[in-house]
Amino acid sequence: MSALPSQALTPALSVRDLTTTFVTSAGRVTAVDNVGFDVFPGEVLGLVGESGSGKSVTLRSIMRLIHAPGVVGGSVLWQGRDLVTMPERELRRIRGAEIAMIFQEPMTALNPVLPVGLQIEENLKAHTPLDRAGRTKRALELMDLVGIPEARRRLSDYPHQFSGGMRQRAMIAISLASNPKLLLADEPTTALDVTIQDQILKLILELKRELGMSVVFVTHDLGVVAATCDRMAVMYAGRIVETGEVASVFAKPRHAYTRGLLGSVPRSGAERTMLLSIDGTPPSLAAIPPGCPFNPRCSFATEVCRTVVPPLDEVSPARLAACHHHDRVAAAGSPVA
Amino acid sequence: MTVAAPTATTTPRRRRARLLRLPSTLIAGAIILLVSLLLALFPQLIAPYDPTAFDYNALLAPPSAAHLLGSDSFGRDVLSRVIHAYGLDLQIAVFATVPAFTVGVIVGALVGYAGGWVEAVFGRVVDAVITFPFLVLVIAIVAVLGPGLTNMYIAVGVVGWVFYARLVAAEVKVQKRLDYADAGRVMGYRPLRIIFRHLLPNSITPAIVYWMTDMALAILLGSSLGYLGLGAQPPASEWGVQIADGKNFMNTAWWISVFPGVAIVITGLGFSLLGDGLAELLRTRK
Amino acid sequence: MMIPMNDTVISAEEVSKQFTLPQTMSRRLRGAPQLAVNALNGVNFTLKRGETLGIVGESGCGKSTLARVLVGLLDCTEGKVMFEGNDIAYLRGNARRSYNRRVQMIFQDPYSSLNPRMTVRQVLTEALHVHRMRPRAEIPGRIAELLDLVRLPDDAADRYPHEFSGGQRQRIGIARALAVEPDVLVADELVSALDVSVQAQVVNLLLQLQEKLHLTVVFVAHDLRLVRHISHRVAVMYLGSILEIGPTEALFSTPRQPYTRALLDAAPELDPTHRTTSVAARGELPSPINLPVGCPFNTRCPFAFDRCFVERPLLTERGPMHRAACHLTDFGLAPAAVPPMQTEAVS
Amino acid sequence: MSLLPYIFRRILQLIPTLVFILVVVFVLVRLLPGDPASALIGDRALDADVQRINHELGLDQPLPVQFLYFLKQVATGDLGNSLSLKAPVIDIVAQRLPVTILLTTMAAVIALLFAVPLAFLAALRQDGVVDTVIRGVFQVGLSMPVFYLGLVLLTVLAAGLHWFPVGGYGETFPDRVYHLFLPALTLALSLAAVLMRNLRSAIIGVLGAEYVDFARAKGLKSRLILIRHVLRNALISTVTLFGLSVGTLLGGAVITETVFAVPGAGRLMIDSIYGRDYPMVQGLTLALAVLVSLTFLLTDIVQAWLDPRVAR
Amino acid sequence: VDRGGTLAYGRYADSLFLEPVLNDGNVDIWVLSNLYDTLILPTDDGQGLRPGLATDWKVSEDGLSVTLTLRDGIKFSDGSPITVDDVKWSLERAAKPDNGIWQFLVQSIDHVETEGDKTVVIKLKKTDPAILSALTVFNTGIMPKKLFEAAAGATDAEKAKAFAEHPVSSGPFMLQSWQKGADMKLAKNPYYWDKGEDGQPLPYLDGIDFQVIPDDATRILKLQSGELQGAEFIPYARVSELKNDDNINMELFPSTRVEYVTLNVRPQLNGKDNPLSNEKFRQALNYATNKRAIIQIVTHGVGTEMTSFMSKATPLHAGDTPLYPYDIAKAKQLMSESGVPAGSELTLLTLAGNQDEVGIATALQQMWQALGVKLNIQQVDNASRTEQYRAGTFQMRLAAWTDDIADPNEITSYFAYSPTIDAIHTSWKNDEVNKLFEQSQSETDPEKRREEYARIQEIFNSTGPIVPLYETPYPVALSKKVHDFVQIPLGNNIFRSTWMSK
Ligand SMILES: Nc1ncnc2c1ncn2[C@@H]1O[C@H](COP(=O)(O)OP(=O)(O)OP(=O)(O)O)[C@@H](O)[C@H]1O
Ligand SMILES: Nc1ncnc2c1ncn2[C@@H]1O[C@H](COP(=O)(O)OP(=O)(O)OP(=O)(O)O)[C@@H](O)[C@H]1O
Ligand SMILES: [Mg+2]
Ligand SMILES: [Mg+2]
Ligand code: NI
Repeated sequence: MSALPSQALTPALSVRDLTTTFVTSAGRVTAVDNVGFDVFPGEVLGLVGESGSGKSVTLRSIMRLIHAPGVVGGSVLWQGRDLVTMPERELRRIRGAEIAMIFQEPMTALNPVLPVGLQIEENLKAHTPLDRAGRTKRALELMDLVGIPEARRRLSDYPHQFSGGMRQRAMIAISLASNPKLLLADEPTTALDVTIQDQILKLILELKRELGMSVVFVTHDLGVVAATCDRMAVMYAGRIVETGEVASVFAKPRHAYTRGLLGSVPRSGAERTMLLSIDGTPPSLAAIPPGCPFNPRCSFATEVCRTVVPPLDEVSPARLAACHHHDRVAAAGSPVA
Repeated sequence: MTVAAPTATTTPRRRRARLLRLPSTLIAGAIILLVSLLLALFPQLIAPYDPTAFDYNALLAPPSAAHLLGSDSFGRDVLSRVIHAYGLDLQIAVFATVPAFTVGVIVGALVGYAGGWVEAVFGRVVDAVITFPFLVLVIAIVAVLGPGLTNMYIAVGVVGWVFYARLVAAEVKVQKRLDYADAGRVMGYRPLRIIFRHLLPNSITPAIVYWMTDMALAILLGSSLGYLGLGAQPPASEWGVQIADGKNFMNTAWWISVFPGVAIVITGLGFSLLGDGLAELLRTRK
Repeated sequence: MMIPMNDTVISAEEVSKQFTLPQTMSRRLRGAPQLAVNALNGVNFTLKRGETLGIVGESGCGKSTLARVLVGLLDCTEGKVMFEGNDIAYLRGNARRSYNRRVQMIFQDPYSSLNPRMTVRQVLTEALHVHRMRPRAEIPGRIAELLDLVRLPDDAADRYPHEFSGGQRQRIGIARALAVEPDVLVADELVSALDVSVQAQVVNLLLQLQEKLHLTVVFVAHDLRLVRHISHRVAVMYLGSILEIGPTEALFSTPRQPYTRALLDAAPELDPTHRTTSVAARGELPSPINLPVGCPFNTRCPFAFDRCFVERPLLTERGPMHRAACHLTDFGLAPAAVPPMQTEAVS
Repeated sequence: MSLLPYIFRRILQLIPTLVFILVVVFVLVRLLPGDPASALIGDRALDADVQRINHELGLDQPLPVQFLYFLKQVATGDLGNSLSLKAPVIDIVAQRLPVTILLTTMAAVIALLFAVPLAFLAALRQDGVVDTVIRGVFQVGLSMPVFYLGLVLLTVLAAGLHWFPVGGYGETFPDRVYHLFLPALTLALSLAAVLMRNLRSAIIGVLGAEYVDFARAKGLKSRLILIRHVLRNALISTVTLFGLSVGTLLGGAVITETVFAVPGAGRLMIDSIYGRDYPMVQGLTLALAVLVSLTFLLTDIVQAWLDPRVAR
Repeated sequence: VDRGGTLAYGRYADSLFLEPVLNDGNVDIWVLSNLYDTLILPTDDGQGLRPGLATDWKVSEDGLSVTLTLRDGIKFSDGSPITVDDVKWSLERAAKPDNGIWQFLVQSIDHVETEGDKTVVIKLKKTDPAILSALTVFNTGIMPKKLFEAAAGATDAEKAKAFAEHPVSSGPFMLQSWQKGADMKLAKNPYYWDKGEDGQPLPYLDGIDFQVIPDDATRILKLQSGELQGAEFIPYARVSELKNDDNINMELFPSTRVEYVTLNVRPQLNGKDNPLSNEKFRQALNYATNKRAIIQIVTHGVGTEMTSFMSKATPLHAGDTPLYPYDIAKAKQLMSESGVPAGSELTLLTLAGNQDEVGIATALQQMWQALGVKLNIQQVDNASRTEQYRAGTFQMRLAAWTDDIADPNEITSYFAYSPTIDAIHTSWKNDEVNKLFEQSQSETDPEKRREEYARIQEIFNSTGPIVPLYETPYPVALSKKVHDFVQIPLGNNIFRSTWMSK
């Protein structure tokens, strides 16, 4: 079950059967269910889905940042080595150095009691042979790179003295400190204003180009996907339900959920009309309906959807979808086209 | 974006399931305190002897079949005294804290809501009270009013309300900035209604959790005052007084002080467990 | 869709709001003046019965403050808010309560806007009871009606907020506001906290209710697409001022203010084929404590010229009901006449 | 970022607090039944003796006059003479207070030395056996009356095993530290329990914070994360609690000092209350209040240092 | 034997003011005799006299003057000689009215004359049979006049305070250092006159280290661990335990200490009728009190029953059978004769935190229940108790007494002679007793005086305002190494010839 595009390249990151479960008071829940995808060098993969669909857990599972009662299964191959089973010491050399991560909320992801400069240098100290002076110099470069003015003064400032956009830039600077090859960005712009989001998105793309990184970009904003990603994967209730080139998915969604998502977004020319909303709410992880998890909310659902879990299959070149009725969905057309 | 809460339908089965999901600390604490309460309410059903009856033939008798936990220097049965002390010690736990709790919560809610100079004045009062060693102040007040439990309650109340008020005021201050408080104001509700009907129920949790600890502390305070002769008066049995009674017999008749000590520890444990459990419960409910 | 734009319900006249910050000891010793956040700086608009006014702007530009001033949660420092011809600052007693009833607010955060310790029924009963909307006996019936109105299941009444999803909570909030049968609804970021699919449900509900109940709505949001979808008219705010206000269509198709245009450019389109690498607006919002002199946008505006740094532009007519505050009165008119937006990539 | 204005403001706030305390204490001690003379002489006092002594002490003056006189004294840095010890209050306070300061400081240090590592251990093994044992032991410690705990420690560690002297106070500084270890330990246990509990939940909270995950995502070593990222943040609330506990600690010193025969200010306070030694009670209260306030100030400064968001 | 060394002695409370005349209580009195010698010293049984700074003394025929001869070569601790001037000044200071609360013990002294440099003559206002005993009492200790008067301060009280900071003493020890409330170190007085049995100069000890350890248990632990060589006020409960300790001598020194309940006999108290004014009722209470049981429970057998209100160690004590032996039938009968209704409530004041008093009170509560009397216990601190006591508003209180002088006059004056303090503030009054006491105060015939005291005791014991409980010795625990320490019945700790074996 993989989302393999028909590309000859070897993937930089290859996720297979990634399954993460938690023990909660309601019992064992599967937050990420058999997820598999590849990320190719220099590519931006968008991961979209509603809140709680497992996007963040997926990223955290890749970085092995799942807390104790959580269990991660499957494999995450990074340049041939499996991060899931790697010893902690080795993993530490990859984290922050080869694979970096940006968190959703810069306010909570930056340590409030340490100066921003120190939080950048920490990374350099862990992964580069630079001495103190060298680290400061590199920190200044990074601050410049991400567009924080007056970098020298700002190094000794604390996160609360930064504005939201600046914090996010600082976080990007920390993540990029050791020139990672893969950037896992978990909704890096959700907390930001449009103009700042615009700046940050462009910054990431720019940096990606310059540094030749691959990026996994988690977002729930389809506009952002449209503006930044090469390929996308749509998640629902812990599973990937559809993947493909961004343009082709937008043009012809093959899963009812993808279609519904696209339709929920207001678009120009249709002001003050009813939106194409998806009824109901996403299922609780503790009570995922049998069959296709989306079936209770799906207007295409039939009997089979209520009993058989649809596999994620290649439905057209470089497109995978987990829907019994992907043909009917495709035929219904894209709400944004 | 925030995580959407799963839709829940409340059926009786779910309710029962939820009861089973109560924190284990809460259940353990509740069981301990329930048993304590039974002992407090019906001591005579369990205690083998009259707790004040002297037995000149069994002065300082070690634990035996006749006196399961031994007897004290008056020949009184330690077990009976420990059991009969439940009533008084639970009373201390409750009476010493309830006035402080009530006053503190009300004042705290008002202060937290009012803010401004009211809060500044209150801040100074808090400073003054916490600056003064608590025990010393209680001792001084008891010395003014005369020893005895009632006066101890007053003394603890006079000092103790501040801690509750502080907790509640801080929490109300947080809560009043939340949208539901504004919603109340937009609906045109009067401030008192907003404070006591809306804000307080949501701000009282830390005070309740602290209350549990405080009740355990009150028992200890009662015993410290008992040690100083300022607490429960004879012949009433009270654990602290019993421990003080047994102080001179630590080497020769350890049972006089050890068993009331065990009772204090267990009851204290009950309160803390209940407090921890409540904290956990109320936290997860949020 | 015709908007009945006959009478003005509510209007803001030169509304300003300052939040004084607590004076620090060092400043007091230096004799420095007390600092204040200038959250609103002379806001003017009128709102007609039955219309929806959208208010957009970036975080911190004063949208929520404006909403709160409108419903009377905050008093404005200068200017006034007029409701049916009365300055609300002078309303007292019953008149004040009646104002509170008729102008209702729905809140952004579905988690904090409902008292977690009250069931839906308690919340609604309280509203109905305090304002004596119905005799006691009729209250249960009315609650059922309200729940039906916002399309919540019947058994919702006896559940606590935490048992609902975010979208459902927002609907409870709407039901609470509707319980007192208001004329005006002020919705502050009503759906920002919700998922796209759920957002659509709530937006649809709001549209339906407005039609059905002839509500006047102030819809505050930072999401341009949403505001555009829902509003008859839109006001664009920046640093506590309205920089442009006009009918939705006109404003979005021909923005007459550089900031409006930057906002539009920055919002990503749902079209993967349409990509730019240029940045729509440089820099960040200046601090509302030290407002720029002149045009508030001058620190980020690529078209700013001398005058923008000394004189504050006023809102002036740009079309039917369309007004903008910019010294470049021709901005946005003929694309050729105006220099293309200077764009630059970050690096 | 300078802390000076912040400290200055805190010191200004201290003044009304002290005045308030002084008034309360002044009134309170005079509300106590009995007078210094009868407390001093006891049962054999003759009326004439009592009157004579009260007159000598100026206690036959109206209360406001006495209070003004007291204020004047305080303003000139004189706290009067102790009625029972027949010596200047200042001298006695100067003799006794350092003992209590040493005792409570040691108790605080011991409490921290217990609380911090054990809180870590408990938090990292949340709900495990280690956690349960640690919490259980502290619970027992917390539920033991101080005087009893003190006696048990004395009997076992001092008289039994001869590891420590049985109470008292030494001559040289190391000797004093040695003498005060057991009383400090007694005093420390309940504080340690409170701090441990608080710190444990703070650490559990911080361990779940996103910035800790972010630190791990940077590939930092676990120990560095625990010390630099977790401990510091977790300590913030604990430091506040610690400051608030100082008053309780001093209160506990009353009994500890009695049991361990430590000549400190706590015991003196109680003796003075019982002896109706008004000037002594007032002087001690003032000294203790200043001491506690300074501790608050110190904890506030530590907190401001730990948490840059505090000092605006 | 080598007899040096410093003895560490644990006290329950510290002295407050080490000044013979102006001190206030036992904590001072009981150690003062180590610092200031008196002209005459008490014998170890507290009843006899032996030479002190004076080698002999004579009371004149008319009983109005006492002539004493000073010992040769006596010196203060600074080496200066003790002169007749010092003696004259010291005695007159002690006798000056309003100077200190102990003046009444020597109030018969009119003035002191000196003859030559060895002889002093004390002139009395009236005959005083207790004058020689008074000259053994702490407040007649001899102090250096010059140094005292040179001390800073204007009044006697101020000078006393200043002098007491750096005292120069005439007794076997001198003050070396004093941390008030913590410890007090005495050093041997190198100029002390007395010699021991072995002809060596006294004191044997190089010094005494009085450590204040208020907690009984801690004091004992410290003794057991060898950090102390002596500890006073051992709780009775631990006496037998310590008797079995191989390293410890558990001493029970005879004392004048009596424990009793004081009964306020005023007919009205706080606006209510006071049943204690009824003599039969008081007797009923007395018979209902099982003293033996109390001795067993509270003193663990250490105490003995009282045969008079004054202890057996008090001179002129009379009585050989225990007062009011337990007899509940008689008690009930007296109760019904008294007409006091069953269910009457009485309130007993006890000292907060005093285990013995609580024990007694609890026992009384039980015992009097048999009479239908309900006893309320009210624990108060010392000052409050004294206030109620002096105001006469208390109903009953527990109290203990020790003599300060080896004469019955002090206790009788306080207990029975109503003009002093209203018979321990009970308002009990007996004209015959008053008259007898006044007579006895100047009675020079010892036999007649004995008879007067016998009669006073008879009256007071049968109708008096107390419930006598028990008399107890002073329980002092000493390390086996300590020899020749005594505490005399008056409570004074005598370290004069104490020595420690290595
Ligand atoms: N530690 C945990 N224990 C139990 N459940 C967890 C835990 N962490 C996450 N989950 C659950 O896993 C699911 C997926 O969460 P995740 O954070 O990945 O969602 P998301 O797609 O990132 O949502 P959002 O857009 O809100 O960030 C959620 O239902 C969440 O409740
Ligand atoms: N009570 C207050 N005290 C001080 N400053 C305040 C207060 N409320 C708001 N402000 C400030 O006023 C300015 C406007 O705030 P407001 O909440 O109205 O912005 P907003 O446009 O609603 O932003 P957002 O999109 O983040 O909700 C901000 O700078 C804010 O920090
Ligand atoms: Mg997420
Ligand atoms: Mg807002
Ligand atoms: Ni229409």
